[in-house]
Amino acid sequence: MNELQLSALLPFMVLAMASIVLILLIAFRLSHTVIQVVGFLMMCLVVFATWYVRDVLPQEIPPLFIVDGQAAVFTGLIIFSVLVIGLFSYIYFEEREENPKEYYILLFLATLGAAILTISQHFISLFIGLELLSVSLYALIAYLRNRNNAVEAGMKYLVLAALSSAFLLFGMALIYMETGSMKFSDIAAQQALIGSTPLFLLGLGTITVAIGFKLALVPFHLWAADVYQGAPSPVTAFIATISKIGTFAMLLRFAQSIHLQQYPLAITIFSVIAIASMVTGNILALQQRNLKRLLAYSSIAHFGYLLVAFLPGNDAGTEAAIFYLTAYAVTLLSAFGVIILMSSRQRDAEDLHTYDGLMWKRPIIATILAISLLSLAGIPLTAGFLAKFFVLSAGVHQSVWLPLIVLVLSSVIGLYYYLRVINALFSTTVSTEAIPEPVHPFFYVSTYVTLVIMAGLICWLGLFPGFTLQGIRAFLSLH
Amino acid sequence: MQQYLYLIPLLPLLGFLVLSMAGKHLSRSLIAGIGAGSICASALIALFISARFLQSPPETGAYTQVLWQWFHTDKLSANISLRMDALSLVFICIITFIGALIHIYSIAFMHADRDYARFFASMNLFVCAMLTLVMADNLVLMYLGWEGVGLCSYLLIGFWYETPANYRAANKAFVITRIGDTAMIIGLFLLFKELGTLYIPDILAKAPQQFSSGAASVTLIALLLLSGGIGKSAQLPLQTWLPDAMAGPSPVSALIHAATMVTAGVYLIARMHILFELSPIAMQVTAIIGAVTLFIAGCSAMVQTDIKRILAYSTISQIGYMFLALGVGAWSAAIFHFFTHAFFKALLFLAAGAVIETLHHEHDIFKMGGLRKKMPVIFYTFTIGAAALAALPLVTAGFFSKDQILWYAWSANGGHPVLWILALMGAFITAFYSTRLILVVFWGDMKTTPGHLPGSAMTIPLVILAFFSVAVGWIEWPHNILHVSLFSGLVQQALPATTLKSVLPPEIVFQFIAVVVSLLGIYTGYVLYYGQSELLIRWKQSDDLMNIRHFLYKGWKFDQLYDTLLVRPFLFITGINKSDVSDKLYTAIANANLYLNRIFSVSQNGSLRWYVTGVLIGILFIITLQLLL
Amino acid sequence: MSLVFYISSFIAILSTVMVITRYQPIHALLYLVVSFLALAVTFLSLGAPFAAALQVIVYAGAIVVLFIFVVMMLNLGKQTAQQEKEWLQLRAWLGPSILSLVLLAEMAVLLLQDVPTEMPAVVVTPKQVSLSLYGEYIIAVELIGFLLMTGIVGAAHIGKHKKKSLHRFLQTYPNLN
Amino acid sequence: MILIWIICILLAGGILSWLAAQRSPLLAKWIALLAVTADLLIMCWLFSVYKAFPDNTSWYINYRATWIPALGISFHVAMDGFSHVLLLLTFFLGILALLCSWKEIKEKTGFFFFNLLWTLAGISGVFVAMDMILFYFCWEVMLIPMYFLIILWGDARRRYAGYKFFIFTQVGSLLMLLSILALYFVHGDQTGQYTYDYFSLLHTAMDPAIAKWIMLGFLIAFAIKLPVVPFHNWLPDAHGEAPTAGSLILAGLLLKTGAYGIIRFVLPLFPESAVAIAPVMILFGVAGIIYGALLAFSQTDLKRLIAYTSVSHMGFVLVGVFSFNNIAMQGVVMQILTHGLSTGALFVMAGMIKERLHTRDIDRMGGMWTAMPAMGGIAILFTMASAGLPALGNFIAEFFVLLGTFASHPVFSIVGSLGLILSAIYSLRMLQKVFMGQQHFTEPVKDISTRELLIMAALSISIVVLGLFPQPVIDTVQHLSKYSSVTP
Amino acid sequence: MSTLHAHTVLIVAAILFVLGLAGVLTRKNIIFMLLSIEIMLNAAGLAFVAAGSRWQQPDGQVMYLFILAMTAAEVSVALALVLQIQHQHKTLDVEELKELKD
Repeated sequence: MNELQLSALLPFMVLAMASIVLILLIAFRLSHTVIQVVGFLMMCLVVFATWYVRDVLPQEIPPLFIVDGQAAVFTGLIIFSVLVIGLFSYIYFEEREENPKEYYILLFLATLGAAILTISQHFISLFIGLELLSVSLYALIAYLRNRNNAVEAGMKYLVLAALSSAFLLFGMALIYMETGSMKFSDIAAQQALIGSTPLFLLGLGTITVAIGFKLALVPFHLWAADVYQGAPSPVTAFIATISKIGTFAMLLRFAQSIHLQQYPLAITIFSVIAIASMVTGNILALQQRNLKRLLAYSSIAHFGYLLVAFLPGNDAGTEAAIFYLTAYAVTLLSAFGVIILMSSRQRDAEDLHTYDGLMWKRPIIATILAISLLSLAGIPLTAGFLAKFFVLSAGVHQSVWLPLIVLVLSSVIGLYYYLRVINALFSTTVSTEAIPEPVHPFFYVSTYVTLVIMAGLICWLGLFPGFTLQGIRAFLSLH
Repeated sequence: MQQYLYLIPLLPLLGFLVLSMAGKHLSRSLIAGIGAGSICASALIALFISARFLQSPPETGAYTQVLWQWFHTDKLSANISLRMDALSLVFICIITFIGALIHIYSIAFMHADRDYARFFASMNLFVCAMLTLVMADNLVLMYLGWEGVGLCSYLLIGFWYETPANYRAANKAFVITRIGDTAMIIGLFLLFKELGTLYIPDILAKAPQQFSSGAASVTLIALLLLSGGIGKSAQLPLQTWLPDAMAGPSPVSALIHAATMVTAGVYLIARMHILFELSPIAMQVTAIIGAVTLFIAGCSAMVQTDIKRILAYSTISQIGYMFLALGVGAWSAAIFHFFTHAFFKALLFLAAGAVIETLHHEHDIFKMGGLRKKMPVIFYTFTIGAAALAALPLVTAGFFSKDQILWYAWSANGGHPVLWILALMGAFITAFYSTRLILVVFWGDMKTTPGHLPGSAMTIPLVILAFFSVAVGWIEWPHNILHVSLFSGLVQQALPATTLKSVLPPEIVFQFIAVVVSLLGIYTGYVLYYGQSELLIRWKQSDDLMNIRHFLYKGWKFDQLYDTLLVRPFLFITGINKSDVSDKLYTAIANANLYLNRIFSVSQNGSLRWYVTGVLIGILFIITLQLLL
Repeated sequence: MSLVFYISSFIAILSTVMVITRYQPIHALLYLVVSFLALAVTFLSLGAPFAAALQVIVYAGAIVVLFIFVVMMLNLGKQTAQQEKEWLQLRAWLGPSILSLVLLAEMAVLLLQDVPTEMPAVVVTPKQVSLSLYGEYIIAVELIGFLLMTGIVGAAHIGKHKKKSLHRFLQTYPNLN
Repeated sequence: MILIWIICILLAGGILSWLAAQRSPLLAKWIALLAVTADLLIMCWLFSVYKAFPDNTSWYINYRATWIPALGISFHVAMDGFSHVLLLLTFFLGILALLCSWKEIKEKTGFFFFNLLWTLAGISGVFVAMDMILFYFCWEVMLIPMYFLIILWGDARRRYAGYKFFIFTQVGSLLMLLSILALYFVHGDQTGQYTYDYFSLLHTAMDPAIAKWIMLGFLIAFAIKLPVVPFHNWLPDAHGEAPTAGSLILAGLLLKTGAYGIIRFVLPLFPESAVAIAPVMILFGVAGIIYGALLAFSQTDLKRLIAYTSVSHMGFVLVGVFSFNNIAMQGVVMQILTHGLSTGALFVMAGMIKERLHTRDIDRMGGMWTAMPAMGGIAILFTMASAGLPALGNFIAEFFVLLGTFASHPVFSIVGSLGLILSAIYSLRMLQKVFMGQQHFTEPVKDISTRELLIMAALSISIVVLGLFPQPVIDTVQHLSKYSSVTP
Repeated sequence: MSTLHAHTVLIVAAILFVLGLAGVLTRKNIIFMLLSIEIMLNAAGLAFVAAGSRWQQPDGQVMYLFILAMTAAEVSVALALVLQIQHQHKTLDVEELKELKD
């Protein structure tokens, strides 16, 4: 392994380092604040590393990894999200958990897993990344183990995740058995020779289960709402953004390298899943009064939309998907940021009543939430609209009409519940619930500022996506 | 002089604007001044201009004045421009002159009323609109006036809007006339489609080249225009609004529902005479409608007890005469009857109004009586009016005009014996109920004690009108008696002369019969209603006679007919669809979604084993799909 | 060689059936050990001695022992068995098992569609394994280290019980530990 | 450039007045009023400029800036006579909306005016946007503030109305978005130049089958906005529940964007398909005229009644547009303007009455004429206007439409003119129920104040002027004939 | 039964896999569910080993090793959770873990 390859892996090493460093810090009994700050710095370091190594891209580290532009984009996205989540975590855990430190280790390990997923081009690395992600998520979800349902949520996630990874492994084994290799490119080559055998397709099918589970696509979505609700809000944000981004990156690379879209079966399966997810997600959310569950359902629907961009399997689709994920991450993180700010020591601010008339109590926070909801609903001037717009255009260009029509109609259904939340925000009956006092002024303020920035980002993406788009294209050209 | 043409409609308009804007800040006398003054002024101007017109008729046959271009897009264009030819001249004079008299009369008549300003404002607006109608040089502008008078009649019928009967009558009048108007405007569309213009002289010029006589399209146009006229002039089958329209103040009935507006239909047909002449069918229809209407309305008039309703029905029947005349092609006769009728019917209404006022708003003639001594002026003027209505030979204007129509009903080219007979029966009936009216109201013994008598402001117009209702007849004599034809001479500048059948019995016979019939009618009335006639009492016993009477009293039950045919179904339909049926569909969709939501959220039951089952189902689905494909 | 495979895999399947049908956790675990050992033999028959060894050591050894440890610690004895007995009625397991059988059938159909390929009777020696393990897959090994670390940290954190700010369940039973 | 300023003035004014409201609500009102008035003045000035302009067919303001070049999205605004007239209407009604909510809005004043101005901004954006995506943006931007206007300051069932309004319009918008994209790709694949620019897309040759579907996307969006029966159900609720200013904007402007869209986009972009579908649309239009009128007659809620009358009137627009006749097209433009004025006036009046009687149920009104004579007079004027009385603008509109339609589809035109009768029936019913008869209510009501009189006077004068001097408008939009000249 | 075919092994693996799945589905005691999952993972491992030996590559066993490690990690966390559940809910019945639902 030459030093170019090594340097290409630099960001990931730093990421891995982060967790080690934190363990050491904990060993030296340093305070939450320190750990938070150090973690933050480490993440910044990762960003710098990514920036630093951008020239050596694309770089393949056979057989496991390939670090190319796409990977870089996804990793960047993941790191960005984890930065924000880490920031949010402070005030959240500071007031809830006597021992919030391991949290950061697990957080970074999970991030590492997700990052590995983005660069893996081999079943082994894929599997390890996924498991790194899942195993740390088991712990993260149940992290506030004494809170009502954390453990329940953790257990549910664990059983289902283990189950799905069993499916994943079985599928991989079948494909390996068929093609004699676990590296995507070789698999593709072998496929070209022997053609798509039932065994291979069966393998694909079973792998789909695992992917579907991680992306919470119908019919593997049932866990989503419960876990979202039970997990601590930052972790929920993590599941909603990073784990899904990583998984999707993996799916994307897998699909690209074995040309998944060439199999009509795959197309059919994914179209059906997409349609089912869009409809089910939106309909499930209709009368949901718990904000976290509502976001879970909406995320089910959103990944249905995302699959519509995935279906064409062309560059436009990839571009659209990446932009979509960016917009989605920004939006969702700001939404969860608001939830975290509003949460009290006893319980998360998940009941819709907590937000009644927030606009007249805390206009800024309410505006941020409103903006992110509008963005989720895909209303212009927000990132969400352009994201949906790109997805639609990708779909229209390949004229996959049925999913498109379903997308449109179901997102209209979706409007209803976003509007319900917005109505609550603007309702004239102001909720009596007291908003928790800021525990740690500095981090409170920084969280607040971050939120404002995020909201600004949403609008910026929604108005001038040009820059982002250029960036994405520039990176994608590196492969 | 013709450059002042625009003043004629403008002055009333100004009057309206001032009164409606500043009405509540003005003193009553000032309001009266403005209201009546504006009309009188425009009457004077009208007189001057028409005098000039009569001295030196313009070689085009009309004064025209273009005020401004209303609209103009590719072929369609219309100006706000006024045109006065002989026909309009007659109408203008009547409208302004009688209008002025009635305004003066109303100064006193309405004096006690709360909404003095509103009354005069509406009246002025009406005069303005009516003048626009008759002075318009294109059909769009005419339609403007046409609808304008409709609006004013609505406002004035419902003038005392607090009593339901009044505003119902107003609505009825507006809607029914609107039906006619819509037919008319469709006629306009068709006309434009065929001729590509709505400028009246052009139409009259182009029509003969464009249409062959009796062509379907021209017939259709003519009929549509006719139905417009029918609506406004309360002819069959749209006549039912006029009797109810008597809910308005008496001056209104006099001006709008007797003298001027209701004759707009006559004007329209006369104005469009060429189109009608091109379609014999339309002519016949007009004639038949006229004849039937005059008979039916006359019959109803015989049995009414409300003094104003009697007059209303008689108005319908007199306009029936005019339509008859138009239908048989006796243009000038029709216009002449309009001319005379305007005077004596206005007179009758005003007088009736005076009577009603004096008897504390008593409308039932059988509660009146014996007023001969009490109010001599009213009595004499009223009698003159009634005589004119009954066409008392030689001394009244009504005789001359009606006699012409009777003669032409047989003799004119479109004439027919049946029409003549109907007209003759109408004449008899008219004479009869006029007599009945006079006798019941002014003879016999007094049943209601009169209040204070009307002052000179009210009586003077009556006297003037009375004079005219006698005098105007003499400008047009039957040519076999005395060769005076000032009126037809004038009118025939605008309208063609009547063509007669080739072989005819001598005219004198018809005149004789007409005279006899009307005298007979008067006599019958005298027999039945002078004192207590046992014949009448005996009739009152027999049921079927009373049924017939009731049938006629109800105006041949037309209202009931329309109620069952149109009004009730309409109310039913709107009633059942009050909350928009199509809304159901969308609520259904919404509910379906909520229902689905309930079903789906059952799947979120929190049971881990169920979630695993979900995964299993998923993989099963995938593999099954693979097996199938 | 194949005979060994068939026998061992038969035993494995049999004992697995026993595992999922036992009421007593401990019995189930013992059957699990059996099944794992049988699988180890299967691995041998497939020419994977290294995997066989690991199977015995780690699976049958460490992991199952971990389970037994927990079972003992929570002394899941009678009442668990009782509860399972009550639970495992026909209606409880029939549906799921039918679904699973359908899945198995479909899988079998797909697997048998394939052209049968010989399994070469060659042994992949531990040497080869370790070479590739520490050659191309070295990074993977390191990552696995992180994975295990995750497990440890997670388990350590979640395993802890904190005394202060008692959970509401605990508050209802103050006499517990 | 100036067009962008016009929009920016509104946006900035909105924000300013929101901020100012913290200090003093009155200030906020004045700021808002100032902003809109400024725009109106600019527009009037432009109108004089425009009159001097040699030929009225061209786009005499046409500004283009790059926005998202990567996607061929540009910030392209342009104005021709049609847009100009509509902008004039927008700002005129905007001012009136401000005035009539002067007293009505008591709490959250700043936010109210913010929303009002942003709605106006969105609407004016719609009228000038010449880039499909920009158009779509504005199309959506005008919805959200309007939604807030409804759900915050509306009546009892405002939530329901809000949802209905928003969701209905969104269905259309998203379908339109699909169509825009399809058009974009069709055009791009042909010419290789991928752009959303209106003028480039105009020259897209399409296979009729595709064109039909793409057009349907646009058409549905605009049909829902117009609204066309059976997509009209959002309208009565939204109009009924919205605050007076909201109803005024909704009826006066938002509906017009639908008509504008059809004329500006559907006809030019898909001439053949539009011709192909014309009979159906005319049928819908006529159905709307009759259906709306029938429903209007049966309503007892004053504002719903008026709302249904606009359903009926918008039917004329649809008929006129799709009869492909120049006269009818002029009529449509007139209808757009005059309906905005007359119905707007009726809504304002309903609002005034509601302020006084605190009810919208016409069965609980009556005899208002005695209490407020001036109002009565004005009411008669505007009911007559909506009944299509000549000398008032609406007559010109309906006359043109029906006359123009008669040439091509006489039967539809005749059925449509039944609408004249029905309109008379429901208008009179409304007048009678509200103003005639005995007074039911006890509390003393005072006649309209100077401010209200000002609003009504402005509306009355303009409706009469439009009725007697429509020629300027007709000249201004003469060039639309080139869209309607394609004869079926 | 002289030679051994690939799909025979795979079928054995599939049988074990499905048995595990059935276990997860039918049992309500969390411990049993975990056991069943172990069985499934093990089945997958079997498939890998078989594949590896089919192609005479070490990769199969390598993967098996990794699966083993992952299982260990997972089981440790799982059992920690089991302890917590036992402490909080006083039972390991999954049917009792139903507080999170619509």
